[in-house]
Amino acid sequence: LRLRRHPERGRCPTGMNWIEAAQHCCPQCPAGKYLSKPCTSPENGSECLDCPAGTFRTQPNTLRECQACYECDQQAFQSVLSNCSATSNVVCGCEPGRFRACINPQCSEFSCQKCKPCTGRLIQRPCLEDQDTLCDSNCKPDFYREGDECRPCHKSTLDTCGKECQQVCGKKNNQ
Amino acid sequence: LRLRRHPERGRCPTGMNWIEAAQHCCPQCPAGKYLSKPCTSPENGSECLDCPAGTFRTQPNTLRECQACYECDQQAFQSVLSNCSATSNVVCGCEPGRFRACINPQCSEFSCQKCKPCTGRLIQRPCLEDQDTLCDSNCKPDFYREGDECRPCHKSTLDTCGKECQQVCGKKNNQ
Amino acid sequence: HLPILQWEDKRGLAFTKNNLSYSSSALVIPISGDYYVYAQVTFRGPVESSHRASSVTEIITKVTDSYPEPTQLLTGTKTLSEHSNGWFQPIYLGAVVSLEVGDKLMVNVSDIRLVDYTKEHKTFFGAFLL
Amino acid sequence: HLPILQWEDKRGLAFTKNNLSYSSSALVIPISGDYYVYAQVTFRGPVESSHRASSVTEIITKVTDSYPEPTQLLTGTKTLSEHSNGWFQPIYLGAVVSLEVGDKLMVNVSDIRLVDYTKEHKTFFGAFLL
Amino acid sequence: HLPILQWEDKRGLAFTKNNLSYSSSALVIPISGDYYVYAQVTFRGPVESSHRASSVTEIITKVTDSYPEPTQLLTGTKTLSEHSNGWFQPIYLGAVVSLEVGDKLMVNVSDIRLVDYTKEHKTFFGAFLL
Repeated sequence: LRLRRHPERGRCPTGMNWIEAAQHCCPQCPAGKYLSKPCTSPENGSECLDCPAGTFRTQPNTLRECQACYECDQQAFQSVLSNCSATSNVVCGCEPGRFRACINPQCSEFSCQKCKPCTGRLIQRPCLEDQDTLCDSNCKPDFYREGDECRPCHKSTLDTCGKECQQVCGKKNNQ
Repeated sequence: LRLRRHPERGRCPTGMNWIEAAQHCCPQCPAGKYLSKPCTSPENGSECLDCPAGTFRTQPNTLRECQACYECDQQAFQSVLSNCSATSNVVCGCEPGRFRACINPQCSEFSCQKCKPCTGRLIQRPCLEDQDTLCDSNCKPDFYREGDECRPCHKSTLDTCGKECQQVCGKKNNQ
Repeated sequence: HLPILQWEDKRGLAFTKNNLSYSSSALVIPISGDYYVYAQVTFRGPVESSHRASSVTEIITKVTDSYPEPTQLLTGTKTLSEHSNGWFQPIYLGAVVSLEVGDKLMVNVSDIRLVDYTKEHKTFFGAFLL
Repeated sequence: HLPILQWEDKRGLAFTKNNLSYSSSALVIPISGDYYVYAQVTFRGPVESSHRASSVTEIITKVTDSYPEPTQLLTGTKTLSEHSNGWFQPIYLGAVVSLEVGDKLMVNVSDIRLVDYTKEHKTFFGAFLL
Repeated sequence: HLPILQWEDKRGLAFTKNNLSYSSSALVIPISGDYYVYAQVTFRGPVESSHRASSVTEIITKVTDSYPEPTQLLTGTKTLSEHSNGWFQPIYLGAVVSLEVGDKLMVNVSDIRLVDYTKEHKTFFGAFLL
């Protein structure tokens, strides 16, 4: 049996981390701070400083620096949902009228695409944060289909417009 | 007032550069040459050698080597407009019958595209160094339009060819 | 000249040591010698104001008192294929170059609006003495 | 978290020295200091089971006793243009990072099925102390 | 074997030192040890004579007296999407390899006509002892 004078690396009581340089465990600094000077011995405290502006730590730690905040991609129409604080990274969303189109499976990279306007159609489901508007498949009353677009009926063009338009817009007039 | 025995780094009279290794200013070597040995003191001259073949310097300098000449991209139909000299880099253009299609905004990277032949059309503006030929939108006399091409009229095929060709080519015969 | 990128040199993963210092967008060389210089720029688009970019370019340049013009040390140029929605394109460059004390190293890009500056581990720049 | 790549550390071109050791998918740092860390992953597809991958990502992460979450050190993200038949896409990352003894370095990827693990010279990972 | 690239070793940014020498297309290793070896090749096209290249490949190989065949140390392979007019594709490779005195390092490419040899800062090759 070999009495272990010091716990080996990594065997620290909860709330404490092994400090290699000091060869003993030290209390963790709380979230929002970083370890500026390790404790002189496990019994007394570690010297912790606040994360400088633009950096953060979400967890208790014995790290020598804080993580740099991400930035929202203004040029790609992202907006700040919540600012970076000492204990949390920035959270980015999309500007109004746009939704998040994920580029990677975890959606940590996304572009802000314009929501479909559904001109001439009823809106089945409005544009959500991460989903485009869902338009009704057929056209609203007084709109006729042309390709995959819905066009408003115009009295002036009634006689010259195509078959589809005649059918939809014409009927209304001679009732 | 502190008498400056040596000008600090970077404060050399015009025509001279600070030489860190020698800790004093030295005269610049003229364009087309490079500094092989710095002056022993600001008063006497620097030792300058000609840029070896295939290298150049366009400006007076105290650099220890000359810049390697670029090469024209023969395989991509570039041609040499002016050769590399001791004082100027090579200048590349396109072989006859081709024009410069820029790949980046500064056009330092470009590919040599074939000039449009404008078969069957009048040439509005000939092919320039950096612009394709501009063809007239309608066909020359004795040519009829098919899609966006102009085809010559042939007596032999006159009766079998399409409406457009009949119109253009037919008229000429029965006048 | 092409736009020059600015860098964070203190916060997060960034640091400078052995008096290799950073000032006004450039790494300043403290001692003459051979350095391994590297940089990665992640480009992303499309971005509204920018016309349809057909290529992106990253260049590591050297500015020195001994020559009035910057020298291009390393260049990465990539053409972009058509992308309706978002695209990403990282370019990494690295090589050994001989530098003199006082030389300044900078990173130029073809279009600064296409640079993804949002995360420090996607776009970075550094050098070390051999 | 993203899947972690496993590596061969003895056979072929692989080796570890100066007690930089490899265990359970991670390079373990023996002495605190500045390291040049690098990795290349060659991605390839399409692969049957994987849906139409629209992008690939490689991340070098650090795990440390001093923090409960991994830190992303270097990231390479590339969108893929439509490829009916086979495609290849290498991503190389490399930079200097300050590491403490005991820190663990790992490589994460967006989709492990898209990694070309067939040849040791196409996908590799390493670090050296400056 | 794939065509071998030839390199300029004296003029412009090129240099060799610590008797790491260059002869007949190869870097010759003067002392056994671990080297960080790197190379970037910028490919460009289309080029008339070449059929429609569907991919480009760069390989750093080692030739040694102790083995009759070259060993592939590092490989970068990239498929090309359709490009009517000009395209550019840089491939960077770099890693630590153990080399013996007398070993020769070379760079092979899939199609030498697609290599952009026009500017020294676009295509380069080097190594340094750790």
